[in-house]
Amino acid sequence: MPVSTEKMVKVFGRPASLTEARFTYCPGCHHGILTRIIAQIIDELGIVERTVGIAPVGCAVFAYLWYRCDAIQASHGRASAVATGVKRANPNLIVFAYQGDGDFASIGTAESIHAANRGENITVIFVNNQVYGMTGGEMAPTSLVGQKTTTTPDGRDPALFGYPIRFSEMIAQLDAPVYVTRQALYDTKRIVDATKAINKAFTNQLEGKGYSLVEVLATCPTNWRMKPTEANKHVAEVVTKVFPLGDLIDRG
Amino acid sequence: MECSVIIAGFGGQGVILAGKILAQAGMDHGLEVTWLPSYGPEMRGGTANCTVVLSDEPVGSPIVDDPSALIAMNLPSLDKFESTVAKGGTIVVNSSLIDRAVKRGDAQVASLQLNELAEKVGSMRAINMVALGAYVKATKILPLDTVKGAMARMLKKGGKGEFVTINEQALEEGYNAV
Amino acid sequence: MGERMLLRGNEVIAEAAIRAGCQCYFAYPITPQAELLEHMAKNMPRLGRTFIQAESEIAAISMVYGAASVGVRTMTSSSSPGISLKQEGISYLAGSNLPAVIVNIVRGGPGLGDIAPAQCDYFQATKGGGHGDYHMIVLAPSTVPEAGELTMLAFDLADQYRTPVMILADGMLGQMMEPVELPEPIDVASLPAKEWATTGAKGRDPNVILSFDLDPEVLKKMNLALQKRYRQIEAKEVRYEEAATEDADILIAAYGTVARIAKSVVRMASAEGIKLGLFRPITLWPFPYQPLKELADRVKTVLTVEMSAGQMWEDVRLAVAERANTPFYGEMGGVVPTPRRILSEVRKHAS
Amino acid sequence: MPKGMLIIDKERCKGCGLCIVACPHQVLAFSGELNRSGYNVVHMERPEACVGCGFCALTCPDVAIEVYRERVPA
Repeated sequence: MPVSTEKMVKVFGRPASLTEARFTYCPGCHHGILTRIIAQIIDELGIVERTVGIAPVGCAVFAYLWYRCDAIQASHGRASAVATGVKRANPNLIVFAYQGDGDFASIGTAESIHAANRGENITVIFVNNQVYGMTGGEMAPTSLVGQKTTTTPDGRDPALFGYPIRFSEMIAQLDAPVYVTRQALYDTKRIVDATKAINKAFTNQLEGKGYSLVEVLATCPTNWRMKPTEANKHVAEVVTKVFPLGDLIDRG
Repeated sequence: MECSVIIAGFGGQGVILAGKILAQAGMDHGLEVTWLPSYGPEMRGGTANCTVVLSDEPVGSPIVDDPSALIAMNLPSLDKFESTVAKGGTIVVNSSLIDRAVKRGDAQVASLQLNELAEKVGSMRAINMVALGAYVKATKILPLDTVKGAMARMLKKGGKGEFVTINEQALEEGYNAV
Repeated sequence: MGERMLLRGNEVIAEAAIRAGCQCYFAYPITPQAELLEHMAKNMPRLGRTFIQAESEIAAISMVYGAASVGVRTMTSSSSPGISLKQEGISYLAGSNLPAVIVNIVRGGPGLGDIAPAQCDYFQATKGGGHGDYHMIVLAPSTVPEAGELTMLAFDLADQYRTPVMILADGMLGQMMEPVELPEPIDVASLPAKEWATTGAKGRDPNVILSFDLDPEVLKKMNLALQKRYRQIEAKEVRYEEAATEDADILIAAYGTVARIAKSVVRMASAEGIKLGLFRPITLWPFPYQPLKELADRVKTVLTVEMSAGQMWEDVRLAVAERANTPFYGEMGGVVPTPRRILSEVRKHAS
Repeated sequence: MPKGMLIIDKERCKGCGLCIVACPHQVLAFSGELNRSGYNVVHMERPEACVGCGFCALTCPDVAIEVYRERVPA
């Protein structure tokens, strides 16, 4: 039954900017899709030789393993500050910080907001999956009301733990950022949209326009205790009600 | 030879700047110097003081147990530092604001109405230079011209060159009052 | 050497950093080091270099981490409570083999403490204030000119050993003014290239800056490499000063501001016929154990004087190891020991 | 419609099944074959239906799918 590819043309392959290393993410985890998208855009823009990626602490702690560009592993929450240091020290570099919700929107709150407020000419990818994946499924700043996590076993009670924080909306209140958007990856249309958004976020930096933030609603099938397909549905039907998709600001 | 002076007063009397000018003048004269301020909230409205040490060899301690001189611009300053002055030392007292006599019998005292002398020159802000002029005369520590030169350079560097003349007059006023 | 100028310790450290080629400076305001920040704010942008008043100490040290990764000379400065916040980043710098200079203008502690000069951060600086098995080189200037010289040296040592280096001074040294001849600026272009820096993977494999490996055996190797470098630093970089030690019966062991105050005490003691010498560590890490040990064989007493409850005293006793008496005199909370107070302590041990 | 073809890297596949759902032509299914990591890997159950749209590859979190498409004469 094997069909020969001789008469065929490759229309989709592994981005050149990805290494051969296998992702350490769980089955169905959106981190993998996002990692591939970023590598693809680094390819498309031809910037792998001048890109520096900042890896966070969390499930994406190994992010430096996936890309064929230089990389720095930052301490928890400080990726935007580290990115600031890199970009200011060498403005020719294309710098992206890849941060989870705990990293970006909890422990790194100050670093995240102030890098945006200074309008640092960097690209920040903010992965919002409403849970702390690496440490075992604890509550994230973005966990939904009622969401069961290992630290909210009866569901997140706003009276005790507050509400899911819409961090991108906070960033969008600032004067400096150029582009703030919320995207998702639960179907191919959203993946295509997210790819365009991330392309824009990198292009803004290449053109010296300033700070771009792409929040990506992602799944955590393992800690949500859902099948990957159910997790996608959950994002589409539940999570997007709390975190609406679309551009929050686009001053590019 | 090692001389030290504590210049003390309240914030706004320019004691920190007076000390800087003295230290600069000492350096210009070829001496080793240290200038040590009180700092922080003290400088913002409360009392302020600085210690200047002038020496012909490298200065060890920038803090002194028994300064060879004190310039007391107000009463709390005299109360705080009078007892520390070395035997035979010099105390310049601003009698405009200090209504008591110096208790020490073993010090050389120059009691001057510094506020009135500053007003005579035409600027209360120059009170620190009046005091410094008096101190220079009482101790003969440096030539007055060296102090004037240091003052002029420091003010010009700080973008306040227009006040050089009035401060020269203030230095002279204090100098001549002793 | 240039013109002799009257400058504050804080200004001299800042200016020396500029002349050492510091390309990026990040800090958060705190007394008593504000003049350092202000000097950088004024001068770095004029030179086309980076100054950022960061949102916090943690952000500042993280920015240092980023700039150091790119291979430029970079610095942050603070005072005690701020340095506590920087410990996360300092540990990361050490673990990631990154050169950087950190200035601590120490004030009274613990907690909020006060803003007066103190030496209570000796443990934190020399014993590893952050997490993990690491050291940083700690340089303790005693005068304003030396603060400048050691700041220049700090950048060189940081680059040479790929390690964070701390300038440990105190509020008095930061605030006081002394005549200084500032060193000539170095030629940054002449510095050796940093092949490991994340400058873009052009024509080479990617460089990665990290302090992380989940495999204990690999992380052990990373640690062993660090330890090997620390042994080299201990062998080559010990610095100290002796004064009047030739025929001394008593030695004061003191560093920084206290050591310069002690120099006055040496003169005062000599006038009383007390044979007093001074041993001043310039590198607090690596601590000059060996030279102090040798001196301890020749004196009866090594009196440690510190503005702390006896932090360096522990290292002094390790070095002296029962060869001599090791009394201690310390002040805390920002109280500065005056020459007379130190002299009265010396007299207790002179008879 | 052009004919498509997929090359699935079995060892990268974690059997999450997102590609199965993403495929508009029901080409993919679990094969029942376990890879070295123990995942039930996806294969082309109906290869003849593949048009090389690439939706599966876009969705694959492990970049395990290469997509080929028949050359359409210009």
